[in-house]
Amino acid sequence: MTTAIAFRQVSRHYGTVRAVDAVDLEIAEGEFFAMLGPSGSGKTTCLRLIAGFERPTAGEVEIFDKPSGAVPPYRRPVNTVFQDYALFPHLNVRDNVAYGLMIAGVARAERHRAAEEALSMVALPGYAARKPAALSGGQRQRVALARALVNKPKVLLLDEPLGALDLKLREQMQVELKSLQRQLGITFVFVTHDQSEALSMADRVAVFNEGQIQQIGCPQDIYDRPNTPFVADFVGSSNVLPPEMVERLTGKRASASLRPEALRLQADGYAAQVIEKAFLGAVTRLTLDIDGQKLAMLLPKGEEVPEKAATVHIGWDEDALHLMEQRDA
Amino acid sequence: MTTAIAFRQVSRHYGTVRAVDAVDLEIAEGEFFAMLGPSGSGKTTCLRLIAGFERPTAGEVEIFDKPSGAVPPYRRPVNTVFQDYALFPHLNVRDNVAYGLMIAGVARAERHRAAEEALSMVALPGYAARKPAALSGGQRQRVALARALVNKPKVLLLDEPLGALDLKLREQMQVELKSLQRQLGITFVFVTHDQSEALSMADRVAVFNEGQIQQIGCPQDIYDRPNTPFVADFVGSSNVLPPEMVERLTGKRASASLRPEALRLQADGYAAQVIEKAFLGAVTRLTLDIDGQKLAMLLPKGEEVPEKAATVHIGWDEDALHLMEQRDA
Amino acid sequence: MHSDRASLGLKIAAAAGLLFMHLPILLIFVYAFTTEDKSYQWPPPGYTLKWFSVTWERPDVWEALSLSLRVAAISTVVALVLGTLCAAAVSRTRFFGREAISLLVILPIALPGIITGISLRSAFNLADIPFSFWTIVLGHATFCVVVVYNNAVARFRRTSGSLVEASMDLGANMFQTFRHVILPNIATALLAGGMLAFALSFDEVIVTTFTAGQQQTLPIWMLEELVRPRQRPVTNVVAMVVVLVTFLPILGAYYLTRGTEMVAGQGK
Amino acid sequence: MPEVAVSSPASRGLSDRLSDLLWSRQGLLILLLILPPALWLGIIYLGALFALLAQSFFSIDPFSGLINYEFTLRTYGELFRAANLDIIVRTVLMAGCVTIAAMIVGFPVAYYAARYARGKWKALFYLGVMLPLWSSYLVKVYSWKLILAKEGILSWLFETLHLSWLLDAYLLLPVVGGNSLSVSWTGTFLVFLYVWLPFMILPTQAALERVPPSMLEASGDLGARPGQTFRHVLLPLALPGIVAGSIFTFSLTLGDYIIPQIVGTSARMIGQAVYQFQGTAGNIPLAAAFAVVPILIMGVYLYIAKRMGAFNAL
Amino acid sequence: EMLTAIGEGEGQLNIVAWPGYIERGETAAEFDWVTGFEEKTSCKVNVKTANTSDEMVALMNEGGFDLVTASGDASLRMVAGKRVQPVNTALIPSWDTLDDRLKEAPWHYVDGTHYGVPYMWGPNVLMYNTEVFSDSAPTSWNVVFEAMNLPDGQPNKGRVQAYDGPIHIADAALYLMAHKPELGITSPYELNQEQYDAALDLLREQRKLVSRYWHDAFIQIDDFKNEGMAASGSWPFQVNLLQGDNAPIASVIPEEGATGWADTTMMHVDARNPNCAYMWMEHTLSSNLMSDLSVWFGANPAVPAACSDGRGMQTAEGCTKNGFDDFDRISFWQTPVSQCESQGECVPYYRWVSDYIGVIGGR
Ligand SMILES: Nc1ncnc2c1ncn2[C@@H]1O[C@H](COP(=O)(O)OP(=O)(O)OP(=O)(O)O)[C@@H](O)[C@H]1O
Ligand SMILES: Nc1ncnc2c1ncn2[C@@H]1O[C@H](COP(=O)(O)OP(=O)(O)OP(=O)(O)O)[C@@H](O)[C@H]1O
Ligand SMILES: [Mg+2]
Ligand SMILES: [Mg+2]
Repeated sequence: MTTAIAFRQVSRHYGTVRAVDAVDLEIAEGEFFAMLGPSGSGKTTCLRLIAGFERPTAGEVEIFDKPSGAVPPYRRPVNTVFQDYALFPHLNVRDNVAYGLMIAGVARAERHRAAEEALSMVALPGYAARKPAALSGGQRQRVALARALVNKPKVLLLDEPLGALDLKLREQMQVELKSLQRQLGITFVFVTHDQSEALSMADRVAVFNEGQIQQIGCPQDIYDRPNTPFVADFVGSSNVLPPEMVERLTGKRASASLRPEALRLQADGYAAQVIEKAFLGAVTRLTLDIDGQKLAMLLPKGEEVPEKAATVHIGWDEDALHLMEQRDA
Repeated sequence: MTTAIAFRQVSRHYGTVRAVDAVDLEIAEGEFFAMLGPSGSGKTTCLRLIAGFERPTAGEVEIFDKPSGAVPPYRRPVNTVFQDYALFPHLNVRDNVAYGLMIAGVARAERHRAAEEALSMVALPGYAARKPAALSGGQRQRVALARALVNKPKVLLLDEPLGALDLKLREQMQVELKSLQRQLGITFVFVTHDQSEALSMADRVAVFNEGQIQQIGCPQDIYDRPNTPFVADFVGSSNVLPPEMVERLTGKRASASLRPEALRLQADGYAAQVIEKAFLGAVTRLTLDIDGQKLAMLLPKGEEVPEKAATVHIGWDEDALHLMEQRDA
Repeated sequence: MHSDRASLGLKIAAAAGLLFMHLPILLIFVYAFTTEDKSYQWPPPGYTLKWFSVTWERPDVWEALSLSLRVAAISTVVALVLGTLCAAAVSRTRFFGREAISLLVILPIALPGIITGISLRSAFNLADIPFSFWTIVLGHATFCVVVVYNNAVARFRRTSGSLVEASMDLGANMFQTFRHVILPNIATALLAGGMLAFALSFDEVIVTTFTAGQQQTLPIWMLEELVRPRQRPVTNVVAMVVVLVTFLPILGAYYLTRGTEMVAGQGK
Repeated sequence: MPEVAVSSPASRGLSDRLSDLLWSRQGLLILLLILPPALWLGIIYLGALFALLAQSFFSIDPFSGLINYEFTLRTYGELFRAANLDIIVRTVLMAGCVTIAAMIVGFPVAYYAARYARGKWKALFYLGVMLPLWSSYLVKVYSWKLILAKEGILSWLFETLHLSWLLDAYLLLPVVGGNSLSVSWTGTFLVFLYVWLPFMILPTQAALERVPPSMLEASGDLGARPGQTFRHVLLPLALPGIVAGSIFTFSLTLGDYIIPQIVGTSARMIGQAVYQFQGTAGNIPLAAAFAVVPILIMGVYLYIAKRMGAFNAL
Repeated sequence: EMLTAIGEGEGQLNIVAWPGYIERGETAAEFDWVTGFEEKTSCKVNVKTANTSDEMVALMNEGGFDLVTASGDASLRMVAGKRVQPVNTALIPSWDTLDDRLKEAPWHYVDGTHYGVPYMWGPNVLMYNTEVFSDSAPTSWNVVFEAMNLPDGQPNKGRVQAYDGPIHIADAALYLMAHKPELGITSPYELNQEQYDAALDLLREQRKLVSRYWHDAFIQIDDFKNEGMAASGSWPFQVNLLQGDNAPIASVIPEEGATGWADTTMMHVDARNPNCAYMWMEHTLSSNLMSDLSVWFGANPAVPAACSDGRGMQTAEGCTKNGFDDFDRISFWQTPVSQCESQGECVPYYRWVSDYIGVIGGR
């Protein structure tokens, strides 16, 4: 397995701001890799380091095992789908898509054909003559995608490409992106702050916080076995139990994560008070108070929903309680 | 029960665009009312009609049973939390919040006190002296809320107030808004395109499409008993079965909705092929093909996840299949 | 790419451009100190400070300066009012003739000044209006409107319309909204526009020649003075003092407008 | 909770009532807003312009110099005399050259200021462009006369550098050369360029600042070398600003009569012709007819500029 | 309408004048003939200078002035255009002291009516750089009309100037009168088409020599200092100023003779300050003005006594030097008209205007 992208102790500091801090990372060729993290955690900066818009202040970014230090962006086998799309407003959709080919010197007819093809790949045939201003957000996003894809890059970088879309369109695009990636076999590096997006699409996920990677792993691992309270909390809003409480329950002194959906009503369980409930469609979310500790619980559809302020009894499977190493979040 | 807001056959057309089209609507005093719909469906226009920034081209908007035709915005007992917050950039947080009181001629000391109070209500004490530019998105949103609340309006209009926040913050604000509304007893009219937000927060929901209301009802009704395929599809991405298929299954010829979470693996069920699967954390979403019809299915955590391309057998409870009146979506 | 360094060629070209713009100004400064007063001789035969006191004591300088200041001040005020009104109307609505209005505003500066000047002069003649302070102001305000308009319209476009709505929503009527929201938000744009308008008016010769009659604004005085020199360095002293005196306001306006650009930009 | 009635009949202030009126009649509001500027520009300015143009259809009594108020096209006939056509062609050529040169000289300054200068440097560039704008036009022009004169600073400089032969060789060139720079077309051109340069830089810089950096990154990302990015992305996006600047440089050159009078070959330009016919010759009809020329030229220019979206970048 | 008695002064007086004509000691303290007048009459004098006759006519057409010092090429136009009013000579006590050669000169005396008071006259001299001509004065206008090497061995191309006004065509005609008698020119202001074309041809040749036409006296002074000019038609005024600055400059009236100007103070039909205007006209004749101005400007007074009676700085030799005795060698500026005396049909002035612009433009 070839390594497409590797970070070797890469840092990017702006003055005292450590946007990216001593990151080690390997992304395999053909992988769908997601970078997940809250706003300002350094995800975009990582992408920009790969694309070559920024240079590391320390460490080395390798692209296909070659140090990339002195390689300018226009000579990297990497294309980017920008967060704000960055479509050229003065060119129509076709010329936007064909831009990279024009730069590469491809003949007009040839590159128009390739552009049409890319456009139909993203389900936008017939939009070729429009200017970007006349497109909706979702359409622009797809043009940006086509513009990157048409160059057949070895690595495609996507910076929160679905951030501006509404849920419905987002889900649809998620499916499309995923199947496109499989079909083309291109390495995708995908930045998002939406955990469900990262989990559902990626082969592997890196969770960022404050310029550092908290955990890298497959979605299941990240979700079920978070390394740190930060990951537990950020990915899927797990309940994080404080060490004191865990000590009482298990005897071991460590933080632990407990998924809201792992909780269930259980007559012989711990007593808890319902302080809030919210109907979410497929499930109802209860906020419980158990000895002063707030816990979220998801009640599947079909179960009877307790009244507010009622006392319920809850329990969970032994192995649902996941102990974490102690680390600052 | 007093009617706070009523739309009587209200239309707002822009040239040939029917932004709002013959809408009838009643919102009770003290209600938490959500307007849900895709982009461009006329939600914002409805709010603006209530606030008085737009005038109906036909029909009448009544506010507390009085026609509002000639009443300018500044004389309506209604305040708005804008989608982009619309904080005054030249005023600090305190003066932003106290703006309405200043206009009303409240003395300086008095209005500063009220502003501080409102700020602590939205958990932002100590931010009074900052300019809006120095706040994060979530903080701005809360200032906008405080600015509206401090005037003690009878009706508070909120236009996608949580749209720009990330998931974590959004969930937190949902809970806060909801409890604030209860506490103050103000009528909330809340616009969103996020169905889970509408369902979890509102007493009643109106689903908009192309300027018209498709369905009004409590969240459970909307979710479980959608009137139209549009509602079924838009609210919670229900599977919509075409009339032919429903006829085969039940004998009746009508579209029907079938919730993804209502599907379950069942050895004697219908055979279906897995064409896509996505790990969503708490559940795994399968996309199935059953006789050429795509169905989404949510597999709860714990069940074994079938491989891609495997054949599975599925079934559902009789009453999960909800027949709908035929109407264009 | 903005973090990249500029190429050497660009740096040289930019520096050369700036230098080109400033060497002649330095020359003006140098000649304010020359001892030779009949003609300019390079290099100056000697240096003296006496022209500053000479200038100080010349009543015609003060008269011209005062006229220019008054004309520029009044023209700027008129331009501020008209330009703001126009920008407000154009940016708020799509009404019939909107295009025509924005063209009309641009016209006085897009057409050569001599045409504005001659038109106004012949119109004054036809209408039997004698030349006066006000005829100068009339001409100046006409071409100053566009500067204010451009600044204001850009700011209006950036200040989201929802601010006005928010204000009305919070109970402020139209006038209160203007006073408390619109004005503070466009103030710096108006300041910048006003400064440019003032500068434009203060240095105008071409239109003024036609609308001034017998009065001398500072530039007209300079023209007269340069062509028929009595004490040539005096004009240089005046020019230099004007540059130096305006240095701080320009810098101030720059920092003012720059700071608020960011604040105004937050309205997305 | 203060009880706010939906429509309170309570007595309100005048401003409140006026505000209500304006709110309920948005058309009235717009009318009130637009009326003063429309009156000023529409009546005073356009009125004056038309009054002038109308005079181009009169003629002048050749002996007494008084205007003969009868409709005639004779004045236009005169406009098309070869000598006058020369003036027009000469001026338009000069305006075109000055505009193009201003683009070339001004662009690097604007580009550097917009893209690279930060903090103090940015302020410096701003001052660097604004100060020349604020220093007296006339004094600047005169200082150029000193620079360009035969016994002026430039000659002195060339002489000090032992390069006089270079200057002399240049002055021997036809058209652009002459007895000295200050009586040559080169001199006129240089002074025009100098005086109008800030008017090109300011809008160009503003337009460049509006180009989002991500556009340039996107282009580089798609394989374009910096030069290609400049050609295919930056230039087209900054074009409205450049065109806006060119409106100034072109129009200002077209109408100026002071510079060619002080520095140049004595051959007339449009501004001088208008000035001379109007002022010294008192031939207002011919001056008016001459004035039509720049109006037409600028009309076409503005039309093109508008199509390129330059008005928003002024 | 003509004033019959002089009343109280109106307090001010607006005059359009040639540059250098009305001095109040600003340029040189000793040359002041305004302050005394203002003190005596309380009429404050405002001067608007005009650089060409055309400009004067235009200013007077526009109005707002009381008096103008009009040259012969402007005066008749203003009379014909009814811009100026007849003058009651009886109200000017010093009228009789006027030079007889000027009293009824055709440029202000029309159909038996006086339209002004003669002011000052002088030749358009040939000014030259004494270093270039090594102190041997040029004898002919050919140094500015024909390509040649000047005594310093350098060509005259680029080193000569010509007047930037259509009236300069007359200078060319005057030159032709001497050098191409076959054209039959009798007056340089009355040219038929053929004569006119010949003059224009000469001027087109001259265009190749002239790098810049002079238009403003002070700019010409600058040019002689900074641009290395060798010769040009000029006014004694510039000569005096340049000599005052110790520049190597001298002037001469060449063998062909010279054009010249004879100016008249004329009064606007709508003069708002007629009393002050009459007082000024008397002042021009009776005060130090004529004498000092003739020194200052290098011109000749309209009152011969001013040359010698010591009322100002002028002396008899000074007048002689200024060409007081050359009156007959000077062709005074007149406005060319189509019905001319010497021949049936002449090219009128408005053609001169546009054609001269063409010549300067290289056509
Ligand atoms: N050019 C810069 N100068 C200074 N600080 C910067 C710069 N670019 C980024 N930063 C800082 O680096 C940190 C990481 O920024 P980055 O854009 O990588 O975050 P992100 O994870 O992409 O966030 P988001 O989800 O909001 O896009 C932030 O604190 C940011 O303020
Ligand atoms: N001023 C206007 N002129 C013309 N059309 C308008 C105007 N305002 C709104 N519309 C149109 O009216 C329709 C409804 O707009 P509205 O803003 O109410 O949608 P929305 O439901 O709020 O959408 P979103 O979720 O995107 O905010 C859209 O098609 C919009 O383009
Ligand atoms: Mg980012
Ligand atoms: Mg909306």
